Amino acid sequence: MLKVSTAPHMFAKQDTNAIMKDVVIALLPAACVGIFNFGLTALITIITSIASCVMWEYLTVRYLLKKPSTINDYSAIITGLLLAFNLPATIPVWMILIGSFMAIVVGKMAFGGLGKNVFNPALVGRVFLFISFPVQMTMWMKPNWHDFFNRDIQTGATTLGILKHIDASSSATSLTHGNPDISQIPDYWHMFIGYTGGCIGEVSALALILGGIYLLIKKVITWHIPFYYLGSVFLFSSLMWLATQDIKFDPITHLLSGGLILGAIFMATDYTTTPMTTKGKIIFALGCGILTVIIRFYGAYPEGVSFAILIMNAFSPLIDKFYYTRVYGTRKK
Amino acid sequence: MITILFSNVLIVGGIAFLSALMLYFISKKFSIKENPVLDKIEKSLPGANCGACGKAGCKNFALACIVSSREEFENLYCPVGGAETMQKVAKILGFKAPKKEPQVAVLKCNGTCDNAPIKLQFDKIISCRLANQISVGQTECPNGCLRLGDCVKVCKFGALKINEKTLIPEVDESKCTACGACARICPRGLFEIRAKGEGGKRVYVACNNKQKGALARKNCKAACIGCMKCAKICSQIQIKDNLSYIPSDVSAEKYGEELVKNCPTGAIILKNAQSKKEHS
Amino acid sequence: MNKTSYENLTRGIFKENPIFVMLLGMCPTLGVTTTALNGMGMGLATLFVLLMSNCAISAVKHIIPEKIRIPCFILIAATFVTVADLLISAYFSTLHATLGIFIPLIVVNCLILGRAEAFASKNTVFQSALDAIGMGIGFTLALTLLGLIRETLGNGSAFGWKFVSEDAETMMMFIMPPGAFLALAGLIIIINQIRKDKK
Amino acid sequence: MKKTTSLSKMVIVLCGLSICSALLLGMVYELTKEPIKKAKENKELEAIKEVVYQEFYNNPYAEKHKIFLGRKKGYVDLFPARDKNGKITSVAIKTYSNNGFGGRIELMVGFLVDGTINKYKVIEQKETPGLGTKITEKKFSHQFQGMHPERQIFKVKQDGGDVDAITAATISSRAVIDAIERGYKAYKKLSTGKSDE
Amino acid sequence: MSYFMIFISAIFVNNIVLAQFLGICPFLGVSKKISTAVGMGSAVCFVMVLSTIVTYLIYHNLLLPYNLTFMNTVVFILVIASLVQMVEIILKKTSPNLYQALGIFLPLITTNCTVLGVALLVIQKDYNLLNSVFYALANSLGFSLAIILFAGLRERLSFVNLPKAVQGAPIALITAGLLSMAFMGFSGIGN
Amino acid sequence: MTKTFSLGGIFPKKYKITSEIPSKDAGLPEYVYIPVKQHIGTPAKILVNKGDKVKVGTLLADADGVISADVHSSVSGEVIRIDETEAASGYFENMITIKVQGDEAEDYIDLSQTLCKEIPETPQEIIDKIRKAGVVGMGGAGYPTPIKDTIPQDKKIDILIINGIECEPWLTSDDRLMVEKAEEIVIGAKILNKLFGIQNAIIAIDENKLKAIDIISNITKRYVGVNVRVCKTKYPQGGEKQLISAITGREVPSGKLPMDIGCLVQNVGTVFAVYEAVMKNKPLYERYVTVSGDMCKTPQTFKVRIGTPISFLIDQCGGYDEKTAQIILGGPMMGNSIIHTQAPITKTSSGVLLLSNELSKRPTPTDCIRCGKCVDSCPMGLRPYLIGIYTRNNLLEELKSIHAQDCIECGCCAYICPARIPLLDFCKLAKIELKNKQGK
Ligand SMILES: Cc1cc2nc3c(=O)[nH]c(=O)nc-3n(C[C@H](O)[C@H](O)[C@H](O)COP(=O)(O)O)c2cc1C
Ligand SMILES: Cc1cc2nc3c(=O)[nH]c(=O)nc-3n(C[C@H](O)[C@H](O)[C@H](O)COP(=O)(O)O)c2cc1C
Ligand SMILES: Cc1cc2nc3c(=O)[nH]c(=O)nc-3n(C[C@H](O)[C@H](O)[C@H](O)COP(=O)(O)O)c2cc1C
Ligand SMILES: Cc1cc2nc3c(=O)[nH]c(=O)nc-3n(C[C@H](O)[C@H](O)[C@H](O)CO)c2cc1C
Ligand code: SF4
Ligand code: SF4
Ligand code: SF4
Ligand code: SF4
Ligand code: FES
Repeated sequence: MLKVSTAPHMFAKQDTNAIMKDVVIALLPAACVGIFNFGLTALITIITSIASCVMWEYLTVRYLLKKPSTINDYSAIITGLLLAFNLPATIPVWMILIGSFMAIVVGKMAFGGLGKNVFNPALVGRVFLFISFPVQMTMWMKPNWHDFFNRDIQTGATTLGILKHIDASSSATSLTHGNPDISQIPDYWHMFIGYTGGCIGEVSALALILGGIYLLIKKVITWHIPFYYLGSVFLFSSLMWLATQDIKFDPITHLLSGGLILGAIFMATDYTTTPMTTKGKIIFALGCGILTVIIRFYGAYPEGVSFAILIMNAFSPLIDKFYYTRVYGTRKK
Repeated sequence: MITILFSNVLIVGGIAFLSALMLYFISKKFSIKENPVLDKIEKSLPGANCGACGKAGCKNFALACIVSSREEFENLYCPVGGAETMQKVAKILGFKAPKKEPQVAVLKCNGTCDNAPIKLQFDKIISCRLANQISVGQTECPNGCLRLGDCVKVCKFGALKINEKTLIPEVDESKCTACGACARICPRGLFEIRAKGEGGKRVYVACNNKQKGALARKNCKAACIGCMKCAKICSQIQIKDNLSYIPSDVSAEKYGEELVKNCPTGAIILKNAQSKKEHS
Repeated sequence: MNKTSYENLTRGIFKENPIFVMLLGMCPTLGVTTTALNGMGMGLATLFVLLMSNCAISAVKHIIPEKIRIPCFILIAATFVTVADLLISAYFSTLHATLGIFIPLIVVNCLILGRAEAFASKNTVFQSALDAIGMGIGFTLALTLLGLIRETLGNGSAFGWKFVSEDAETMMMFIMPPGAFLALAGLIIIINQIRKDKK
Repeated sequence: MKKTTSLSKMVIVLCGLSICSALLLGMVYELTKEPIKKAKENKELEAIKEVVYQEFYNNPYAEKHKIFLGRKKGYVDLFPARDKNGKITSVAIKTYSNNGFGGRIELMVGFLVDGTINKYKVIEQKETPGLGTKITEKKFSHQFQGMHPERQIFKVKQDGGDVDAITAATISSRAVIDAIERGYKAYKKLSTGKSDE
Repeated sequence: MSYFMIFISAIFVNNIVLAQFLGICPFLGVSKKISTAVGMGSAVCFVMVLSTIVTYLIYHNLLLPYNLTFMNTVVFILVIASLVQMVEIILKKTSPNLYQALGIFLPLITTNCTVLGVALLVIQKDYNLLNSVFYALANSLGFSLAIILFAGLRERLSFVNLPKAVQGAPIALITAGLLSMAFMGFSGIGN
Repeated sequence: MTKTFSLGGIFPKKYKITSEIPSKDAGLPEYVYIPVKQHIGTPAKILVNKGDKVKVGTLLADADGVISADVHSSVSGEVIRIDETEAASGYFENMITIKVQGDEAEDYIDLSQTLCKEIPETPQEIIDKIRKAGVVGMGGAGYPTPIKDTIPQDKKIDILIINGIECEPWLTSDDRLMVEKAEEIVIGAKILNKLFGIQNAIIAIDENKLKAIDIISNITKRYVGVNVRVCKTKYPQGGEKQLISAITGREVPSGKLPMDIGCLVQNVGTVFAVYEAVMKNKPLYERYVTVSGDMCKTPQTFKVRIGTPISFLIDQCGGYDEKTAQIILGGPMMGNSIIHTQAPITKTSSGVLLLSNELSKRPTPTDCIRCGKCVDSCPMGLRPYLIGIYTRNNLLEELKSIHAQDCIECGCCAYICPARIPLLDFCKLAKIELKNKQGK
């Protein structure tokens, strides 16, 4: 019996699952650096986070929505992985459970699941934890490449935390008077390879960029969002730096520190919560960049990437509505 | 105490006085004639905004009612609200309500799973309208139901559903408002909005196949083959393009049973042969 | 008590609860419910204003011209709000400090005007009073419940009694603005679920 | 709806209602004026009572001093507490800082005669609940008892001082220190005899 | 405080809807479509600035000199209610389209806490007239921003089939909560 | 520089396995079925009767109405039936069935292989000859060429684009035609140049047809006013609007025709038919057809008489078995599945594909993940995901505001969508609904 179907009769290989799998693969290098840096605690955090995200998704889909399970589309795994990447390794397990509940149940499933949510689920989870438990969420483990099972947790400030602190105490004089804190800022190379304190997944620019290149090659993401996001942060902090000559505006430090690269490559590119068209994506990325700089320099929080992306998530529907690709044949004369 | 009370009364009273004055003058100056009748008519309409009346939404229908003359009003009809609603509207306007028999949608196809077996495999086609463009359909009847339920999706009143056994849509008489949306969307024009008939009893040809008898029978056991037997029973019945049509004024009471008995294929259907209650 | 009176009294408590069902008066609901006691205080203040204004409005409803209906209703409500404001600041000054600007804002609480329009302007003084009491109790209960949830989750205490140790971690988000939205959403989901099961 | 409203009726009703309202409120106001004032006074008295060294036998409220701290720094209020003999045992100063996370913070600080801090009580603050509001908790406030703004380095540890800041609420902690310091300056100004009043 | 900071603070940091909880009813009620949200936002802008000016003048020229500050609420709301009604009547006549778009929500501006709230807040904050106008404008813009953003989000959600229990108010509240959470990122700006 | 259009486009796997295989004459079947409507417009009016003897080139049916085209016999033999006959879709269409007897052509046709380079005819004569030959657009739409090529007084064509792109996977009929009939096509272009009074014909060929590019560019060196442009291999480079923007940088405004901006696009097959019509008096009765697909045993491009049953071609390629899940008439992106293999090849059939289930299976749709790939791939700059949403919710006003009616139904969006949403179906539905609404 011959089949009848509508055109087209052939399809691209890449489907949703393949895309999600690629993202998981792209995240692995950064996960390895995180585990290498922070040891067993990081591994436990990552595993708990993924497992609990998948669990919450399964429970809501099966018992509340009463639909077939969706956990094998890998998106919950990405959310879990990215949530863990945004947590300090020392976080207690029960907090991860709460965070993943917020991410998956409130941030994603309440809106109808994959593709329907309006805010980035992993960031919803992270920000909820960050605001609820500021103390635990800002205890940064120092990297330790020698002892996988290191139990005595040494904590220290992150680069941005130090920069913020300089800001708060004696900003103008900090350079000349040799503020002790500045010596704690790791050098560029350490920041680039990831030998520094911070959240599990954000430390190594190198590993993240590798993942990003993989995604670009696989055509999972386009270059626009990472480029414009990083570019605008670099631009604005450079301008400030040139104007003030103040260490806290050092553009390269800003690029390499905090969750900026993680956010720009993996979180500001989340399909569901960002604009659809290239034009929209560029506006979105510029918005993220500006907000990140504003929050880092003027806000209460040392790091602004999560908030910037969440706020721009809220703008996405409007961007989608008003900025879209010009339709062929509508060029103005 | 007294001073406070005094100044209080004076100032607050003064402000109130001024507000009242200004409100009054502004409402005078900017007053517009409102049409309370419009409001009333709109309220008595069903508010489904389905467009079945031919106007864009209930509000526009109400507007049309208001500006209509007596004769024009005769032609306005809200099938959803039915005679009852029109009665109300007429009363508001002081007109006589147009009389219309209650109507219902009937499916002019009996290509059920038994009558018209599946001969072609559709691979995830989402709509009858598309299937109709590219192919004769699963049963290979070029005029019959495609079974993909565009009509079901378009019915705002939940009166249609695809019967799981027969695979063709089924009209729930109690819910159907005769809005005609299904008739408009079906690419094969399989719905007829038809008078419900006395006591709900109606007789019609449930087939739309215009092919010659043999060809028609090839794909569907219940196809109308244009054999003229029905036309012999009642002269109002006409056969065109190998297809019989029974006008709605052919009395189901009088001819119904006979027509059904004489149709060799079973293309003629008599709805509610027994009275409704027994049926259920 | 006859049936309509009973109906009028109880309607506001569950079936047409102003917050969970009708979503009226959201601002104080979200703004002051950081603790159960605040919620209750606000609820009672609103109950007082609602009761007085409902009675007053139904008493004078016949003499009020259509054009200035709303200004009149609101004027009456404002009067009783100010009474409440003055009384609270005289006799419950701590509560006054925490409720802050939300006390004068009772006047624009959609609940007050909503009931005035929907009920008091059409019914007798007695029935209006019953309606106000019912609605007020419903409002108070809802506010208290929401406050209790937020206080419990966010501060680890209930009605001011701390049941976890001073250092224990609590979800501070719940006493901050976003937590208010989320807690109310959760509560409404639960209530929807209960109502569905009941049906 | 068809009723056309006459001007006079509108005016009469609206004015009538507002006059009734004005009368009623005027009376309630008069009735509650005293209690409100008392309540406010009581609140400050309570605070004074809490922060001074010993029980007092005078009415500190009646001996309120306003101390001017320069154009930008504004006023603080000082309330002396005396023992049975009328000797000043300690003073309570109502001081403030504008550097709180949520803006202004008002404190009542008790100083011993030598300037040592006794206790403080937060009168008004708009800090973040659960974070900045910890300045009202004993865990933080107790450390100030016995401190002296000049003998200790009166800064949070992050700034190289002796005060343990509240975790994740350094700003609020700094604001408390700022407020206490302002009070202390006022006290010093007074005790060195340069009062304005 | 500079005018710029008044704006930043009122629109982003202490957004009147998302952080101060005023005007939640229209925020939830009139935000199903971007177009109506824009209409509501502009109506609020207009009414808020107008009523703040009027109430400010009344307060400083009548109530304060005669020691009648306890009458604030009564007088302000009376003035606001009358103003709104006048605006409504005028709008109905001059711009039926806008009137249609705002529909029943125009009278609801009266019961929109933001208007009375801002009128009371400028008194509490002891602003001068110009500052008050700026503050009112900034807050109404903050309101508009919040409601338009929210409407955008809800328009997207309107095409999603949600489970019954979260449909309607709950999902709107969750969205608002997450929006408010995102806006917490601005906290501290201006300190 | 290879040219291409700026918006969207996709790169599906080419599968051009028949491009190196010389075309073959399919020969004569026992019967041919010639539909009277092989073009857009009114069906042609039948002139013959049952029992009539016809020759190759005999006029069977006459253009009827403004938009219509003549239909000629492609074989010699006897008309044995004029009736509704099952077409490829399963519907019944009016066809003339001819029993083939011998292979005799009408006398007026010049069957010699000699090239005729001189163009003595006037523009009016050219048009008349094209009309008489029943030429219709062979790029897929089947719009009658004489009507398309009659330019109203107030309009002026300044560039003629000859579409040799053939961007659909598998198909190579235009490719083979260009390789085998290169000079004829160039002369055909000259004829059209003369018709429009211009010296500016551009033959657009895509990058991967190396041989065709090579041969034709060599020939065009000898002809003034005909040039070759190489375009990027990208789907749908062959779309009229895309080609125009690639070659000229102009855009056909929404709702307008190419001639409004001075362009005219003609398929190479059409141009070849024009050459034969004008120079050889030969009506359009045969065309190149590719039979291919992963289930086709010996893929091959054929020269086929119009009306030949599809099964006749398939049998020459080794037939098909039950593993063949789907047979497509046309390319895999825009073609339609067929159910009736006895149905004839028409003037617009460019290929027959036998596809396996693995290749042609419609994947199960899941939820849209808002990846934006459909937007990025749409050559018209539309937002297909939104067309899908609006269509599902029946929001016609909104559909209109996002230009859903401008969709060219290329299928890029449905091809690329990782969530496998049948976007093209929604686009087509949207267009149906918009048209219905307009009709009202
Ligand atoms: C929403 C929010 C509320 C905050 N509330 C306070 C507060 O009330 N008091 C405070 O000192 N810091 C508060 N902070 C934190 C400060 O902005 C700042 O990050 C912190 O005081 C300095 O960090 P540290 O105390 O960990 O060194 C808050 C931060 C945010 C984001
Ligand atoms: C309904 C319709 C009307 C057309 N009218 C004209 C016309 O008046 N003049 C003309 O030159 N081409 C006309 N065309 C031809 C189109 O411009 C186009 O070349 C033709 O549809 C072939 O397009 P395609 O093969 O992209 O599918 C018309 C096409 C259609 C479908
Ligand atoms: C998506 C799309 C792809 C097309 N691809 C081709 C193609 O590869 N080759 C071609 O000749 N025509 C193609 N066409 C048809 C052309 O748009 C155009 O109709 C044709 O070249 C006009 O020439 P004709 O009138 O001679 O057929 C395509 C049309 C569409 C809509
Ligand atoms: C490129 C890419 C980036 C993603 N980023 C995120 C992310 O930042 N957070 C997250 O929860 N899920 C992410 N996902 C997974 C998935 O899209 C997400 O869970 C959806 O938001 C759920 O609807 C990402 C997926 C892709 C393909
Ligand atoms: S009746 Fe018409 S619309 Fe309904 S399923 Fe059959 S073919 Fe489709
Ligand atoms: S069945 Fe048809 S006519 Fe009846 S209500 Fe549904 S759409 Fe309207
Ligand atoms: S089918 Fe239509 S919407 Fe889809 S890519 Fe092609 S032109 Fe765009
Ligand atoms: S390609 Fe598919 S999944 Fe991606 S945005 Fe378009 S419709 Fe959604
Ligand atoms: S209570 Fe604030 S707007 Fe309704």
